[in-house]
Amino acid sequence: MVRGGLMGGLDDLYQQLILDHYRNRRGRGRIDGASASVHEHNPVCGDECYLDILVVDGRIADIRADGDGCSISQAAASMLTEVAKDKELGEALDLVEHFRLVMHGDAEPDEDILGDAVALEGVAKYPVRVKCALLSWLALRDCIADYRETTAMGG
Amino acid sequence: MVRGGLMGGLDDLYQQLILDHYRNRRGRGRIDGASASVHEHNPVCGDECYLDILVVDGRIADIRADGDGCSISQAAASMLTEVAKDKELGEALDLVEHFRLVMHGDAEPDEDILGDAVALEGVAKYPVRVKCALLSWLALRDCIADYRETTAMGG
Amino acid sequence: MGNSTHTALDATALRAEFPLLATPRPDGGAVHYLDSAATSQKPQRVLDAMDAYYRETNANVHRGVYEMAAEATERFEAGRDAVARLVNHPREATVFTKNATEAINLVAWAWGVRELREGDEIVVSMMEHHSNTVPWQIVAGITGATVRFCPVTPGGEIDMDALRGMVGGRTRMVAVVHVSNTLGTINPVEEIVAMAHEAGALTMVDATQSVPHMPVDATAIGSDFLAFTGHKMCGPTGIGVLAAAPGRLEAMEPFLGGGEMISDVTTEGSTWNDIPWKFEAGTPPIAEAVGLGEAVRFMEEIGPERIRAHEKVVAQSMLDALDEVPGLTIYGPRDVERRGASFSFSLDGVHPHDIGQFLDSKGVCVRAGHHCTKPLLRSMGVQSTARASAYLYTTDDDVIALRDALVECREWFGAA
Amino acid sequence: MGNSTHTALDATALRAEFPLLATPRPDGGAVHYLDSAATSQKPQRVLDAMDAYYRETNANVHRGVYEMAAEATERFEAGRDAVARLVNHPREATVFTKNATEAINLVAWAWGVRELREGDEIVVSMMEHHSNTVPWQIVAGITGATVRFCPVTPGGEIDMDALRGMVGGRTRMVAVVHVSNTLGTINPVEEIVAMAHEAGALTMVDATQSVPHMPVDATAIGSDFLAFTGHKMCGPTGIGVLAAAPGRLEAMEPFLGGGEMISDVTTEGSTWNDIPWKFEAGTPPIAEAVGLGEAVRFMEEIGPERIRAHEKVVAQSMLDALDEVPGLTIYGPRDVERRGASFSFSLDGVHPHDIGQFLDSKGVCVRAGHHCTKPLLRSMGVQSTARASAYLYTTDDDVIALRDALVECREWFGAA
Ligand SMILES: Cc1ncc(COP(=O)(O)O)c(C=O)c1O
Ligand SMILES: Cc1ncc(COP(=O)(O)O)c(C=O)c1O
Repeated sequence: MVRGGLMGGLDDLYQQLILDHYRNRRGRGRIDGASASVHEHNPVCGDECYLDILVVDGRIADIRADGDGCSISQAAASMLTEVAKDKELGEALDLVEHFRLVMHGDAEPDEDILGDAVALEGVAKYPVRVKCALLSWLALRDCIADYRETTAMGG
Repeated sequence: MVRGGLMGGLDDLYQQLILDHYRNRRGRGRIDGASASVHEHNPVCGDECYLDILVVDGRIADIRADGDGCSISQAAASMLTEVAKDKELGEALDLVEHFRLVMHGDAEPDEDILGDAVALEGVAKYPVRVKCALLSWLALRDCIADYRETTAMGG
Repeated sequence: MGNSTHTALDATALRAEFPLLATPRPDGGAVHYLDSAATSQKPQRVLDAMDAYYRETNANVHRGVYEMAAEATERFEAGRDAVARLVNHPREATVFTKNATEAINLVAWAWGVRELREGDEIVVSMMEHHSNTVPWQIVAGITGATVRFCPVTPGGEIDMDALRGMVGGRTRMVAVVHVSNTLGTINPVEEIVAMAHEAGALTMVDATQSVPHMPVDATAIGSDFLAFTGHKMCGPTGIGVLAAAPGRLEAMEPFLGGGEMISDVTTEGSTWNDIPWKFEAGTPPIAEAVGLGEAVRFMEEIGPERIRAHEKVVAQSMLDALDEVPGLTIYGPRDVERRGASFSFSLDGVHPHDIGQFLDSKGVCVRAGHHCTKPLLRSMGVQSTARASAYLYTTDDDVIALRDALVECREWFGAA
Repeated sequence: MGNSTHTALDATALRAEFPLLATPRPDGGAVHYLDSAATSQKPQRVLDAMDAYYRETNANVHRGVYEMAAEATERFEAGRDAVARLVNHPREATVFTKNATEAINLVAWAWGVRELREGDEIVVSMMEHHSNTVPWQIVAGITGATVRFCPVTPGGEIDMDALRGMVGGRTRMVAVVHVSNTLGTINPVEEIVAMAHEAGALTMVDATQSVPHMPVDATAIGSDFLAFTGHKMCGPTGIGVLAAAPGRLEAMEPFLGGGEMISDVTTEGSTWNDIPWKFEAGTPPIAEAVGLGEAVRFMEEIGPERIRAHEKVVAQSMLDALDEVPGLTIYGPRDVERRGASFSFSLDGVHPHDIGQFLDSKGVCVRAGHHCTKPLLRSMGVQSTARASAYLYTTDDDVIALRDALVECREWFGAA
């Protein structure tokens, strides 16, 4: 559609759940002695994301995200920390991949998998904002890859 | 005018006098022991012009042009050798300048000055062909400049 | 439309000539396009001129003897005449590129790669667009030269004392923006050019944000190189301009090689065409030059002074309107004599992306991000800003819509 | 219009879609446009697509959060998808430039200036367009490398034995044209690419004259770089394409620096965006990409195989017709399987300029000159030729008009 402004209206993009996560961020901060950490940024707006995970017995025992960004990126990070916590690393990667496909319009969102992050569904229609939503999620993917590489090398 | 093909018809550009000079070139060839010589080319079509002058007592005692080219460039060279012969160098430069102005549409052609070359008037309407008509004439200008420079240096 | 500088420009009437602005949004509201610093809208006559070129006389230029090719060449070169006239510059030293960025890179590569040495310095300001920063960094990387950044004052102006301290015997190039796309600041480019020339350095003025908005006299500025872009001045995408000192251009070895820019090509080597064509390799942006020529005629009919006068009025309205929005911080000068009509701002508690998105739902188009000035934003301690930028078609309506939407936005995101 | 390769293309019907061809000349005659090797005519739908872009959703791409900017980005990137699909190439390795010439220069400068050393050799064929010769000469001049020219046989083909003798351990780049704009020759580029790769050299295929006229599979050709241009394939001026091997593009340092191509810019240095954007500095040719995308869809609906089949028929008609003109010499291959539909020729006793001018008076547009292939013409011992070149809209009418005008021309200039 051309020149219609926000397609489904503001409420479609900014669902209440999103604004709620934005105003009350869960899982914010850093982890002392994290198993792996990454720092990513969105070249479009300069937004940054620090992501730390603590891995215990192959599970994400703790996960925290820090950095500034727009409501979408902050809410996405907040939702991620909730839904990824306690997942096995493989499960977490599947989760990220599912979310990525949803954001690119290549999969229907599954609430059982995504939890609150299902509310981000409307973002898929806004290509520029997709990067915001994905920033922390792809950071988790990179973080797990880093972790696996380090532990593989370490022994 | 757009897409009209030749504006005044072929005859306007290719006057009989032009075709006559083209088919029967005057002053063609080189001069042994020329006072000055230049070699110019038209980058658009690759046409070349060799121009030689023999200067005696400040006058162009002989002038010859060689090289291949289209009817316009050949006729222009042929006409040039006729009209420039026996001219004083300063006069010859004035002649070239008048022809140049005519070709660029900046002066009305004066038959007393140009001789047969007045028939080239119609070329002014064809920017690409102006270069063809000017090739040998500007060569004469450069030739005279070279001559003056060499004689000034030589003594 | 008269050309008197006494009558103010009637922006509301002008909008009728811009199809995108004249067409209401599906919900019936007007389009409040406040992103002209990114790209301007195009008047119908510019689109018509390009269309007519393609429909009537489309042919490759410079080499054709047939009438249509000669006519194409004439329309193309008339575009150059228009652009050269607008900035009071010799036409033969007015080179068409694909955008302002290529114009700057042309100099960085053609001159810089061949001339710069280790120890040489290129001075740029901290408020340069990436297009006037990164080419110099790249060429410095190849040659071993150094790029130095002159700081910007808290008021958003080039720190002239610092600049005087930086420009010296090692300086080979001083590259500055005429009007900042992020802050709106108008820089004293004549003074900077004189300072650089005194030190024996060359100068590049990025006039991308000045030429569309005010009278710019390239000869009076006197820089070695001056760059701008077609799509920000009512013209099409795909064309930019490098206005160079003629002698400088004659002396420079070419940049891109190919058709059109040669005099002769042999297996032993090649010789070059006259300027400006020596720097225009390959088929040029023909329809684009035709369109840009028409854009210039449009600007000339209005008059660059009147455009500037109008934008000063709009800038003052913007300042007043933005001041009414609680929690809003404007970056850059507040004096409309020292700035253009581009305003970057922050809104407490609302991220620029969210501002941009919310405003869009109200029909207000603004940009959110770093505006290709990351070093500047970092030096100001922000990651991104929202930016509203005006042009000759901007009305009070647009300014009021912006203000109202910003007030609502703040409430909506719960920042109030 | 069907896409079956069984039905021949109906060029007469297609002409109706090209406004310039559909409008008769003032004297009532048809326009016999036989200069498509210089630039093609444009179907109305391509002009409409660009117009719609400017009227509906003109905004700068990639950075805008507002809807119109997102839509602009989508239409722009859809142009890239179309182009990539046409030549069967990954979209992320399909870079937009301003023309084919810039695409080749991009590689010459970005790769060549950084990688070439004294003693290194670049091998080109003698039939290259200046755009695939001069960039290499320029970069050789900067780096001390050498450009070697592979001869062309009297039949107008690359001398493959000579090429095998030239490509060896010192060869860093082999640059060849797919279809010659002057001779029409189709070169065995797959074989040449394989030969170069075996020697460890990179390859540049200039596909400017093949992509518009026949199916071209960049992946099957397998060259490191392949260049072509929009305005010769029913698209607008101001846009070209570099289709590169993705890994090659990833590994290469950038060329033009500026907006869009960066990931981060700091005063200490910069990092680069992902491909293809890493090589697209500044505002890209947005409307032009939209127009080129539409041109590709137009070509796809007809089908590149059918275009090629049609041009083979036209080429045979051209050969037959030109053979009927006394004193006419055709350059290049006579077998339509080995050539495209561009014909260079000489007419005894009439200079190409005069041919071009005379033919124009009969409504026949041909080119006269060196066609940006001076080394080739010099090697053939001629200074210039006339050239008639066909495209998908060329009809038998055009060919007959050409023949008749040539016969008359010869008489008129008294060469008969
Ligand atoms: C074979 C060939 N290569 C390259 C080019 C250059 O194309 P452009 O002028 O669009 O850069 C041309 C056309 O002029 C050509 O025919
Ligand atoms: C100050 C300034 N310089 C340079 C540019 C680059 O212009 P373009 O993208 O047309 O090359 C821009 C616009 O983006 C700009 O605002």
